[in-house]
Amino acid sequence: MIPGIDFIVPAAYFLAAVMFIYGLKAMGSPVTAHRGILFAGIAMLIAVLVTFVHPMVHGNYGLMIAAIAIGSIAAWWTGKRVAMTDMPQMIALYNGMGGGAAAAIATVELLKVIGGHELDTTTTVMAVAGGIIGAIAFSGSLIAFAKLQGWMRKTWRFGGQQIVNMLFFAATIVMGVMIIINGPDPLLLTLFLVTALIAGILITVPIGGADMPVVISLYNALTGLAVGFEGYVLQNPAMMIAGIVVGAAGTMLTQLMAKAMNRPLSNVLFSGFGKADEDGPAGDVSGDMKSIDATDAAIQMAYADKVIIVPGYGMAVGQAQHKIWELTELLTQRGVKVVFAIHPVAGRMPGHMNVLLAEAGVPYDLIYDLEDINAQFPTTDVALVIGANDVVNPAARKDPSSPIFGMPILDVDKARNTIVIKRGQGTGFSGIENLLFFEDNTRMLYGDAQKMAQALISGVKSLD
Amino acid sequence: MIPGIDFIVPAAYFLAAVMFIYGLKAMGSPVTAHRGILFAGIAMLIAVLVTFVHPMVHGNYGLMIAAIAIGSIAAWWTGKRVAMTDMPQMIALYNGMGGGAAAAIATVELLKVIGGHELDTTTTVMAVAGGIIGAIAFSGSLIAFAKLQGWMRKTWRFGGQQIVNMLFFAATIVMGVMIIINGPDPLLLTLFLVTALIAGILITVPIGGADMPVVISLYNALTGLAVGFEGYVLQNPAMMIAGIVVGAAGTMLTQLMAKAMNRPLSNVLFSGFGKADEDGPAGDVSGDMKSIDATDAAIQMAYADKVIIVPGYGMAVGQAQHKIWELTELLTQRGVKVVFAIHPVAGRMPGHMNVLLAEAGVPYDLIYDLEDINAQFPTTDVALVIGANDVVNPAARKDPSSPIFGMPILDVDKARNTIVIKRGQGTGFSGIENLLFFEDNTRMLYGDAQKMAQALISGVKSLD
Amino acid sequence: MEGWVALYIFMLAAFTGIEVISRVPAILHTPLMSGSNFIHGIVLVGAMVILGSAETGTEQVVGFIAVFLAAGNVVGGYVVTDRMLEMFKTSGQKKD
Amino acid sequence: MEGWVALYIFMLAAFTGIEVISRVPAILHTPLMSGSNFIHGIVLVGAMVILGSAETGTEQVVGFIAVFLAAGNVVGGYVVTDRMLEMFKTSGQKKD
Amino acid sequence: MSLTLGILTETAPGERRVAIDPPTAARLAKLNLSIVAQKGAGSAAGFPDSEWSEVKWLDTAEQVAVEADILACVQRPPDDVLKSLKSGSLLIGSLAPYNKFDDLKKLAKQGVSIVPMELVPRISRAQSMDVLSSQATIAGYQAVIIGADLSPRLFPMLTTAAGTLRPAKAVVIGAGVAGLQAIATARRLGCQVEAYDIRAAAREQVESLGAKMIDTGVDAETEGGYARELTDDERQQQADALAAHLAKADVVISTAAIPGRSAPRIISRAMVEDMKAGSVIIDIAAETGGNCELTKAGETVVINGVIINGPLGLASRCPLHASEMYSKNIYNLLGLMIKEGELVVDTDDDVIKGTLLAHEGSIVHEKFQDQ
Amino acid sequence: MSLTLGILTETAPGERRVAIDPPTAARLAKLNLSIVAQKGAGSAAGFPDSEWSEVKWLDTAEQVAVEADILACVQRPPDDVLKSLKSGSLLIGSLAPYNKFDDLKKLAKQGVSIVPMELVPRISRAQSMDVLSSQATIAGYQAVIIGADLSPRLFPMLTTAAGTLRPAKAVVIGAGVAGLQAIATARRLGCQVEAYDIRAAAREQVESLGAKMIDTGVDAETEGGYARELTDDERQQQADALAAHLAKADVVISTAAIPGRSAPRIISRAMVEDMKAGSVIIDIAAETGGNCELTKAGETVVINGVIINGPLGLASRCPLHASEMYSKNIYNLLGLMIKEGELVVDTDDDVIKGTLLAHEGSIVHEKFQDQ
Ligand SMILES: NC(=O)c1ccc[n+]([C@@H]2O[C@H](COP(=O)([O-])OP(=O)(O)OC[C@H]3O[C@@H](n4cnc5c(N)ncnc54)[C@H](OP(=O)(O)O)[C@@H]3O)[C@@H](O)[C@H]2O)c1
Ligand SMILES: NC(=O)c1ccc[n+]([C@@H]2O[C@H](COP(=O)([O-])OP(=O)(O)OC[C@H]3O[C@@H](n4cnc5c(N)ncnc54)[C@H](OP(=O)(O)O)[C@@H]3O)[C@@H](O)[C@H]2O)c1
Ligand SMILES: NC(=O)c1ccc[n+]([C@@H]2O[C@H](COP(=O)([O-])OP(=O)(O)OC[C@H]3O[C@@H](n4cnc5c(N)ncnc54)[C@H](O)[C@@H]3O)[C@@H](O)[C@H]2O)c1
Ligand SMILES: NC(=O)c1ccc[n+]([C@@H]2O[C@H](COP(=O)([O-])OP(=O)(O)OC[C@H]3O[C@@H](n4cnc5c(N)ncnc54)[C@H](O)[C@@H]3O)[C@@H](O)[C@H]2O)c1
Repeated sequence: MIPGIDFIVPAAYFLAAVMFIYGLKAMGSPVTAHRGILFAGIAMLIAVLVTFVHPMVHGNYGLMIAAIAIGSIAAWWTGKRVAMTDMPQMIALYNGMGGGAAAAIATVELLKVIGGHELDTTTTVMAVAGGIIGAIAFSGSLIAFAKLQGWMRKTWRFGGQQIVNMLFFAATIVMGVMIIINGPDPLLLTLFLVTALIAGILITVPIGGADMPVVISLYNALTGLAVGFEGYVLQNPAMMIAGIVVGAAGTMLTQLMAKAMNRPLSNVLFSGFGKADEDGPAGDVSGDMKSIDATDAAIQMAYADKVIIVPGYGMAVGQAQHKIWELTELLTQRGVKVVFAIHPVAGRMPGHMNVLLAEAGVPYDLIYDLEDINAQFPTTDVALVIGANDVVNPAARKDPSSPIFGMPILDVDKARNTIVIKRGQGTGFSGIENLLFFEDNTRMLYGDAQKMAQALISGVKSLD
Repeated sequence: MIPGIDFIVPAAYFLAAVMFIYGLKAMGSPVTAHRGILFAGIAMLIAVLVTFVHPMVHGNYGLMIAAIAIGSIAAWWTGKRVAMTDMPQMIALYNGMGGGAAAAIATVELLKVIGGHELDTTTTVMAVAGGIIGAIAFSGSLIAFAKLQGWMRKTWRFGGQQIVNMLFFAATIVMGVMIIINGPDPLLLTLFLVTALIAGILITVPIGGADMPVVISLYNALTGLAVGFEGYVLQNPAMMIAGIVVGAAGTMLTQLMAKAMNRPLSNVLFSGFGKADEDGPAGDVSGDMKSIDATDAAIQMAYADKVIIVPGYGMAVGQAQHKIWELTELLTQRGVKVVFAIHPVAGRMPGHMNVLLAEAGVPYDLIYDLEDINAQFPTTDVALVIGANDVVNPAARKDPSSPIFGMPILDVDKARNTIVIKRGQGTGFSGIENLLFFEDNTRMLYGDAQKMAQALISGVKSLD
Repeated sequence: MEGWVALYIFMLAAFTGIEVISRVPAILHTPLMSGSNFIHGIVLVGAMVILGSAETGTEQVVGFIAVFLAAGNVVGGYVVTDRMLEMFKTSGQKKD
Repeated sequence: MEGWVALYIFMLAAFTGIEVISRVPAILHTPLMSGSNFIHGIVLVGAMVILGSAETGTEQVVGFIAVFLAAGNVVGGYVVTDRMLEMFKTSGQKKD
Repeated sequence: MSLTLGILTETAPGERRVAIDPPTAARLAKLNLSIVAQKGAGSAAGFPDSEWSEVKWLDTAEQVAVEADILACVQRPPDDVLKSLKSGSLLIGSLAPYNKFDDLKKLAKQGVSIVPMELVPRISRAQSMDVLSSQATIAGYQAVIIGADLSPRLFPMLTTAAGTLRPAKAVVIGAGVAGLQAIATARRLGCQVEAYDIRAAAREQVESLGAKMIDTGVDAETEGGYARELTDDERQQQADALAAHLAKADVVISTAAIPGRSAPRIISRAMVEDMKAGSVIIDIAAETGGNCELTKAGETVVINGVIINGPLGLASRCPLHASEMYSKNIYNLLGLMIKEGELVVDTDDDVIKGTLLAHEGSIVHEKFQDQ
Repeated sequence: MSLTLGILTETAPGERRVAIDPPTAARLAKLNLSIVAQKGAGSAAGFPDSEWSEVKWLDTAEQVAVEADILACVQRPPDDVLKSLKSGSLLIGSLAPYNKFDDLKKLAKQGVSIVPMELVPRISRAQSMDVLSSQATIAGYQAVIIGADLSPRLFPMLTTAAGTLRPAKAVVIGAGVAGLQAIATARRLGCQVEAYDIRAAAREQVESLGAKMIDTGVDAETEGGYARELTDDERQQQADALAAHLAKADVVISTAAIPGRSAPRIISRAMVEDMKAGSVIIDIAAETGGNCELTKAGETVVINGVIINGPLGLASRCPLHASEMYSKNIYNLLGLMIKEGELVVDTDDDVIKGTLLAHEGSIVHEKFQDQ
């Protein structure tokens, strides 16, 4: 028996849902990530194609194809063209579009009610909730996009801003409840949508650029939720599942991201106004120290071709030599070329680093002198500086007034990326500030040398 | 508004389903495992209590309570009394009961059809499928129980056994399909159930005791499936979800267990007849070498109070000293007391082990001599022997004909558990067989010393 | 509930089951088997419904058996699992 | 589909989403955000249904907007994610 | 009457060890032996007479020999002393059985049971009695220390503000007990170590210490773990391969030996001439003739800037630890032969059978019977 | 006309180093300097005359001094040689400025610029010129090697069939450059190392080498990283705490020093008497009087079984590496003062200001101006 439309359509949706979940799962590991998006892409194609023969679709094909074409081409064009560094705002933009679509679906469903169609309460609740959430995600994402794109430099702030935001948000809810209880009318529906949109704008405007990635992630989760709810409205389980999976995953992700920034989510959203711009990791005042967490540092090294490790007195103090060697072995197993660069005066006695590296069992042929290694830094992906300070201070090259001016140093600042492990703001033996720490391509990994080395090990291991 | 029964019952089921999932998840880690069963227990209580007020329940309360009481008390009594080593057969027994219950539900539903009640096709399919699976799980589990309990010593085998099994299985399926297409009649139904039961028996009878745990796990998964299907029949989502979650988790588990035994599942079920009893890890011929995998070994050490590490020449050959020290540090951090015992002639030169342990940075105060440590083995949870052989051979104490008789050895055989890392069946310097490897409490961890040490490290780390 | 929806629920539940169980150390295999054995004891709920709605004698008898068996599954599963996991309880607490 | 069933589906989907995303290294946060952004592009299917079943002009207009927006979500999300994950493709392959 | 054990003051030049150290003497006394010792027996090893307990002190070696049922020594005592041994007594120590065998034969005729510790079989059970092992351990360590002292360079790699000192390259020839210990010690000090041996099994052992094996393609292991003598061809092949490594070496420790024979000549004059000025050769085999053609036993010679040292009595440079180990070896072997205060020589025991040279008036050891 | 650099053959007893080694001479020649050297200047260090290139060989030190614009030496040359130096020339080396200062004053009047390498300030930038550091590195290492050689025991722990040898306990006194290197070397050899210093900052440094710090509760660090002299009370407190640790030590390496003063007395006779027989003290500070009361510079004495060695010229025992490092130090310092083949003494430069003792006929160094 040839399966009919009423089998093919749900079966295709079912398949798509499974593939979405699998794809998302695959995206959670660097090794399978690319396969993941491919899978999800195929799932989407299947779902979209089958929708053309969906029993409820019975016209407007031209419009449909036109809308798809316009949207796709615009998105394709912008998405391909944009610089890698501008990705976050593009995600915001596309996400906003998704939220908008969900809100639009809600609108149509509620319009249908106005037009006399009957909806049960649960469905109405879902439609309204999806509508609010979608609208907020829509306008909020667009603001996020505008800010990151540089179209909106200022972060408007005024006294009582939070109260105003709350009022708008409450008003949206109240109108939503009214729609559910009394049924929608055109004015109420319009007002409802407009208020939701304004709420999205108001919430986003005061948030600083540094916190934007977290906010975008939140809106992403919200869009997912909205899509899930509208999926219920349309009795489309694929939408429900994909939407809610994204909603949950996105919420989780938002929290992880906030945690990676060392800030609670609530702080990002409500109280962190203003501060974020100044000291957030994404602030771009040149000359900031930018910190990194061990997982990211580990991944940077794991996917590097070449890493140079520069040990200093801090490695000795932290007795991190064994862990560092373990890390080296791990990286080497992954095919990364790792060598050690010893500065002549690293540590507190001549040969201090040699003693420690020998203790850890580092073979001599991985250990390089300053003269032999300096030329290699420009072609090095990551220079990992462990508790070294004076011996990597570019002031020796750049600042004639520095007490160490003229001393040969290890040119780690010339590496593509530099990661510096140290406990805090302590200076080295010379007691002077280190220009390296403020370089654009330097990231500070704060913590005890041994603990951080362990964290890097765990990080690299987690990639298998 | 006070929520009515039609809210409370589904809400309670929903809660139970969530708690089941959470509980099962918690059981997947040693740290939270106990919490997991507690959680699942509470969920079960909720679900059972609420069922008394289920809208479809409208009588037979006395019978119900009696049945629950009898079943519970019997299970409680046997479950509490049984020795820890007999647990697997008890699981088989209780699992079989679950499968029987599912089959009984299917029977009643199909009886109702005979009684004139209408069922749609999907529901009938589910009922039949659940019935078959439940019945097979029931009879199969009981056989597994009987075999493990020692009530059924022989493993009946005859030529063409597999074909007969297949025939029975096929007959069950055919009758199932007939029931679906033509509707059940009393004879067909009875035949159907009896054939399914016999199929379960026939499949299980030839499987050896060593493979039983895998088989029990499989029947467990099947019962889950059956319960899930009957859940659909009864339109009870809690049953559906709990059943299918267990079905999926159980299938996964079965595969993991087969993998841990280094045998494909199909081998266990179909072709491995007979062989399993002789060389399987659970075979109880005293004098077998019993292997262990690194994860289990790691857990044994991680949850030990005291571990003594006995290095030998193999540690040197594998250059495993650094990894071993890393493992030691990890265990120590977890609160395990770990020390090293060096035999005077371990290795191939006097002081061989000292040199290596010093290289790895093992502090002297963790290193014990033979005279100082031998008294400690009986109070040691795990003795980890790494590439040592002659120096831990109890033949030196027990076998006057042995060329090493009279040599003092490290009494690792007196430890509660002994894990021996070596690559294969290689003898030591003396070229003689080692009685230690055949002791009851000895487990062989086959592999290169360094690789296995790494695997143990990973194993211990995965517990955090 | 229509079939497709059931399929979705089955799929999601299966996914959840697999995710939940992957990366489990071998030493937990047996306790987990026992724990999931307990969980499918939820069949008791179905058995109770069957018995509670039984009308004919046969239904009552089979329903009674179903409840009896299911109750055994539940209680036995719990007791055995609990006993096996006792060992982890103490160890886990020791660790802190 | 009745509400309870939807709730079950939502619950299981949420569980799946959370399980799938936990233990993800920080460097994948952005690509994953982008990837999940793409996945909720499934809203396009809903938008198409709306437009395809639109009867009034307003419905057509709003439906058109919905499809346009959703298509942008889908294609933009895919392109951006794919570009971000390119880097892992090569690295991942390098490893073998 | 209880057995009497005698301890001599060693008289060989440079010998600082003592056969039994005070703790071992005390343990023997607990086995109901009476101990007599020559005055000052332990002083050179770091055990002044005041540190001993339960010992009867005698003035001369002869007096000790006369009283002793068991006479323990490090090296073979002078003939006068041996002459004083009574029939039925037992002499135990490093008696160099391959050397001046006739003297030992005479002693055997005297009715003295002779137990040359060198003959202890090299099986796992007897390792605790193996003086060759225990003393070679010290020799291997000490050779590296001497090498470090004589070398004009530092051994470890040091990266300093005044330049990077490259790690010394060490070559260890002969990876027996002494050689392995030398490898380990040199590695501790930061050398890059290569080793060389003719036994194939040595490779794994060398690598188990983290050093590299020099491959020359010659294998000459005999049963029992000792090496056999090489053919001329093999010797040439060996020499060529080695020469290349020696030319790069900063320190060479040579330990190659064939039991009962003079040491194999491995390093020729030509090889030395190819070596770097300032490199050092410590030739432990000096005692049996040296592995290096230019070695002068007991001296340090400098040839073409290469410093060649042929130490004698290396173990005596660590007399305290050497005596400690030596005593334990003797104690463990005696333990096999003393049962409840009586000397019981069980010739069925593999270890005793392999070690006992003479008993009850005649040579009983298989290997020596027809000599 | 190009500058001429002179290299002397060292005449101090036991001195085997040379101020400039052949590679450095070659590098200097590339800077357009002509090199004159006394015949045999490098032989003791392992650089026979044949290994040098572009050097003009002269017979006597005086001849070299007469020709030299820059005279490089290891130790202060004899007066005759100094007398031959021409006005405007520069003398560089370890000139012991605190010692017989009048002679240097005379030399300054002669118009010779005096650059005592000991005065190089201890800042990061100048570390490559710091001979105290470079030579102390060698001394610290060598002291442990001597200790190992003299000790009647093995340093590492060895579990053997003939008993377990316990690891040696080492105590290092003074955790400066030499002390730290001694710690590192002793640890390499397997000692259990404790260290002691009065500077509080030393604790972290000691621990950064994996050793333990002995705590006596006395802190006496002055600015610049050197130590000040102690009060009597402090000395007593120190002594009591130390004594306990010394009593358990098998080897003691003492390196405590106060620049320009005689070495602090830290180990008293009483402390030595409490030590174990067979323990060893290597007193690097012997050169400036010794940290131990019983040290005899240049000799090994045994007191109550304790072996006390007061080595002189430790760096000369590794003359090859010592000269290599010494040359680099001189080269780096000269590098600051030679601009395009001309001697340019920029007294604004911190390093030069801190090092230059005399220039253009007068003492210019702050610290020495009023002496
Ligand atoms: N200490 C000394 O001075 C000295 C000197 C000479 C001889 N001996 C003798 O050597 C023996 C020492 O005893 P022992 O217990 O240390 O060693 P052993 O008895 O020689 O046993 C070593 C064991 O390690 C295993 N092994 C080898 N390489 C391995 C690797 N890479 N990974 C894992 N396992 C590996 C081997 O089994 P697989 O092949 O199955 O892996 C072998 O059974 C004694 O008999 C002693 O008398 C000692
Ligand atoms: N080699 C010699 O012979 C010798 C002798 C004497 C002096 N020096 C001088 O010492 C300096 C050596 O340079 P260097 O770069 O090796 O060291 P450094 O400049 O002294 O810097 C060491 C850095 O390590 C960090 N650190 C300390 N403990 C740590 C721990 N446990 N974990 C992580 N980081 C830790 C400190 O920062 P936080 O406090 O923020 O963690 C500090 O900034 C030079 O100036 C040199 O001239 C050398
Ligand atoms: N089982 C035991 O109890 C035990 C105890 C001690 C030693 N042994 C074994 O006996 C072996 C020999 O021990 P040893 O140190 O007393 O031997 P040894 O002192 O007789 O010889 C030292 C080494 O020199 C090597 N050698 C000989 N001729 C050579 C040549 N021409 N070129 C290069 N190398 C040459 C030998 O192979 C040996 O490894 C050891 O490797 C050990 O495995 C066993
Ligand atoms: N920045 C640089 O370039 C540089 C270079 C070399 C040394 N330094 C610093 O200078 C310090 C001293 O170096 P040094 O080795 O030449 O010193 P030193 O030779 O003058 O003294 C050796 C050690 O003895 C200690 N000491 C003095 N009196 C003592 C007493 N009574 N008891 C115990 N210890 C006593 C000193 O504190 C010092 O650590 C070093 O620790 C180092 O940090 C810095």
